[in-house]
Amino acid sequence: MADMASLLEKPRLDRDTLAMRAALEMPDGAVVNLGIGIPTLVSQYVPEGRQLLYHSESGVLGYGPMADPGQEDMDLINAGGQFLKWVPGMAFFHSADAFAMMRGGHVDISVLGALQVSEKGDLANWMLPERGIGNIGGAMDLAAGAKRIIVTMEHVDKKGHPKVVRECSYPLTVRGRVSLVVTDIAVLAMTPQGLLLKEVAPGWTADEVQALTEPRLLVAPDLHEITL
Amino acid sequence: MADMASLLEKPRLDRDTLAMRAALEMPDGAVVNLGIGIPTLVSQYVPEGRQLLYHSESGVLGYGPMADPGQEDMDLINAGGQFLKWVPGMAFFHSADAFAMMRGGHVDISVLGALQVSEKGDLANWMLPERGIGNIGGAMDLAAGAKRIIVTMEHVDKKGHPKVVRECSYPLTVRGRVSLVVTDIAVLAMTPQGLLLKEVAPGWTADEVQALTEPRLLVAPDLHEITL
Amino acid sequence: MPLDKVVPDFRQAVADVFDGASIFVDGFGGPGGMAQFLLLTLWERGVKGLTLISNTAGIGMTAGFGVPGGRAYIDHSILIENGRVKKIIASFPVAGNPSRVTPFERAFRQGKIELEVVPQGTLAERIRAGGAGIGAFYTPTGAGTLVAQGKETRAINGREHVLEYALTADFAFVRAARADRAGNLVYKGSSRNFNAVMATAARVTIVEADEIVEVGGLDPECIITPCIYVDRVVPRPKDDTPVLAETYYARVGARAKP
Amino acid sequence: MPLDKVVPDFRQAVADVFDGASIFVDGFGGPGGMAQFLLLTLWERGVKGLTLISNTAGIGMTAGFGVPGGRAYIDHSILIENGRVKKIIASFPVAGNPSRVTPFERAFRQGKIELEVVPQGTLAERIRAGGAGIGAFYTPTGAGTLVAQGKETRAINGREHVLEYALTADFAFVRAARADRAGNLVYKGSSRNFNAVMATAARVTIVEADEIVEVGGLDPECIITPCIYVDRVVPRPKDDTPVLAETYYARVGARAKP
Repeated sequence: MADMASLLEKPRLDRDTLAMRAALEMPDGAVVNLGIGIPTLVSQYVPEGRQLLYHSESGVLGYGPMADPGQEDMDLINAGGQFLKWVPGMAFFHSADAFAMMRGGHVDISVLGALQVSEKGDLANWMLPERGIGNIGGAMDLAAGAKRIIVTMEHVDKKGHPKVVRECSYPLTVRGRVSLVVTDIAVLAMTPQGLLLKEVAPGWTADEVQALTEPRLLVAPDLHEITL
Repeated sequence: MADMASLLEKPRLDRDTLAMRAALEMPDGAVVNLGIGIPTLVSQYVPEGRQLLYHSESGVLGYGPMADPGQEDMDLINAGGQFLKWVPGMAFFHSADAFAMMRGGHVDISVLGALQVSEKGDLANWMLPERGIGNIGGAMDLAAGAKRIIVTMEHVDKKGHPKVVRECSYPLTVRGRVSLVVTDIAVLAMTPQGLLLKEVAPGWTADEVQALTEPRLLVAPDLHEITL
Repeated sequence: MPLDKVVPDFRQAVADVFDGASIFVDGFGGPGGMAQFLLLTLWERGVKGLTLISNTAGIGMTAGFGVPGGRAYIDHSILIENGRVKKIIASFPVAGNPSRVTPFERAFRQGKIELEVVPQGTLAERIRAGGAGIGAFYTPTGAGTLVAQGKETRAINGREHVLEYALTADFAFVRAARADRAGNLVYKGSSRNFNAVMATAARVTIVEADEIVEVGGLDPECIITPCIYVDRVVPRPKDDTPVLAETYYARVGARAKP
Repeated sequence: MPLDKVVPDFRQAVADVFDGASIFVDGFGGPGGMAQFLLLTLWERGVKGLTLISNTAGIGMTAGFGVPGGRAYIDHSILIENGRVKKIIASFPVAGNPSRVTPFERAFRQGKIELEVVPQGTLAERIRAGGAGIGAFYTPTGAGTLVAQGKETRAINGREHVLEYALTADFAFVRAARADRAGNLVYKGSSRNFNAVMATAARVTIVEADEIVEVGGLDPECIITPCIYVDRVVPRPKDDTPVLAETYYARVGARAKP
């Protein structure tokens, strides 16, 4: 068993590399909603030649890059309050329609951050109990409605506690809908048998990932290092 | 008691005069939806100086007169399939929104035709049992949702049977929501005490109207002839 | 180019419509907003056992609803009178005038077709719910009437409401005034009606567009159906002779009069 | 001219907002789409005991959400920090960053204000239902989580759904990019969001419009909020100095710092 303290010091993927790995999951033509934080970075790393259609619960479909400095328009933001560029092919809609799209299953992939993910695919991402108040925002609708939920997050929290857990202790966002977890040390797929460790960050072993993970992981026969 | 056979021969208001009387009920600024048939005629007789906002469940608000011959556009119809004129200030919307407006109480007055109206304000207007099949169309939503329901109809059916009844024997459109009935011989208001006869067609008496009406009518102290 | 949804012809557009499929068909009643070329092509393909969900059960072809005098266009009737339709869900199934007996009414009286009559607003709302992932809803419409029979009810704010379930379909046949190549749509006037709702609630939404423009050719503030809902866009020919009723009658007359 | 809904000034527009009223307030989070002049005027009037229903509980003024660097606009916070608000219904009540403590969060921790947190889509849908006369609906969102506690649930198509009730308010404060004199509205970009939903569900809908045109000046195909939903339209001044946070702070600083 690996030594915890040294494991926590071991280099992990940075946020951009993590986003790059998540970006590989986006099939050509997919309708994608990117949550606040690491998920937002994903759009920067989508492999060339793949065209995605971006949905934002602020009421925008088909948006492109962020606005150039000095060109920010308060009337064109994404769900994180960042400014989007005016590009051809966008469509705007109100909030009831924006969420109808999610809940109705019209968004193919939702990429979300997480505080905890359980081995059953439960997700907790809206409230740190110690804060005692939290922002649900659009996370519950995305998590309930998108066809595929990908979580991107650091593998452990700031105190070194595993964020991949047997049971979420934080308030839930959704039950049983996460299908892939991309962290800074591993890629985990939800399977009927349990969480399957498919990839590890360069230099990491299955045992080391397991040491920072609460539930027992299945290890893929073709376990390999994350490549981009 | 008046003699039935002769009463049925007695002159009554024509459809246009009936529509004129109903038109007096439209307050300035009201949002109005006019059903197929006599109700549609109402818009032609709104007193000058009153501006109404017309709603059609075909997805049009703020429409004006019918299209001129030769100018008909299949993409601009009312709920009866008649062609509307393109006028400034219209707004278009889809069917879910068109009915949200009705059901949500945003239409002030719905004018509907009827097969039967009961003394409790029940309305039957979508199926003649002898036909065995009928068109509900938008009638149930209008009848359920508009703030005020005015019925315009002939006082008796083609066989001379009263259409103002104690209990509707035809399939219902809505229960207890009719507030005024304008017929070709009388104006009847729904009150907590029962149906109140307020006006009679020129030459008609309260007894004569009662003879062609199934439930017992209350007679207004200031009963008078319909004036336009 | 997965974000280009234009398919060149109607045959390809409806190639995967299968026996027993459910199809949303728009058209308030008349030809406006109705995807007649899709209907015609489906009739040519001979698919059967269909469930059609639509405001009417095809009244325009017989009763002349919403069409200026002298013209008549095909509608659902061409599928019904050829025995391709098992069931209709509609709010205005028959002609207003009982003397105008439509192919649907004839089939219904012969016991050859099922009918579910739904109030128009409840029909629109059930389809919207289907597209919006709402499982069911309580509406005051129809409370205390035939349409509430066998349904759950609940008093909300002192008023009786009826529980109605979401409605989805395998396909939607939508007619748009303009589409861009990605499938963003705008309609014209009252022809928007059920089209914009049905587009959201089908597994496969197929659009017959009077005009197709490049992406960016539609004002983003005015797009009524965002492309997220659209699977295929087919250009509708300018010449509507093939979908005139007289053309159809000439064709079936030459084969077997219904 | 009952179809002319323009009122000349903000004071007149909010004159009937009463103590204890519920108010829909738009603004996704930042200043875009937020009716700041209506909020400012309401603060000046001193009405209290309000319930605000909004996506956030006022985060933009403190946390700089959705505003280019260096600027800050007033928001709900000016009502909250002056004790005018009894309850907030919101989906994103506090700043994302816990170090940015908003007036709402401060009041909440002091037990001075009630909070109902609603998932954003459920909030939008409950308001839509309120405007559309739908009493309640079943949504899969929130099933099995805290937000479902104490609520009825039902399995629909094998999936757990939560029963959510319609939400209406006494007033809606809406910000439109353009209005015609009858109250037809269009918005700009992402600022449409809750505005177009809230406009439908209030007893009185008051619009702060960046521009007002004559009836007929808006494309009927592009009207997002038909005038049926609108009660009053007030022109928003071009100069937004009065609603900048710094102007407000200068004013309250001169009287009593919150």
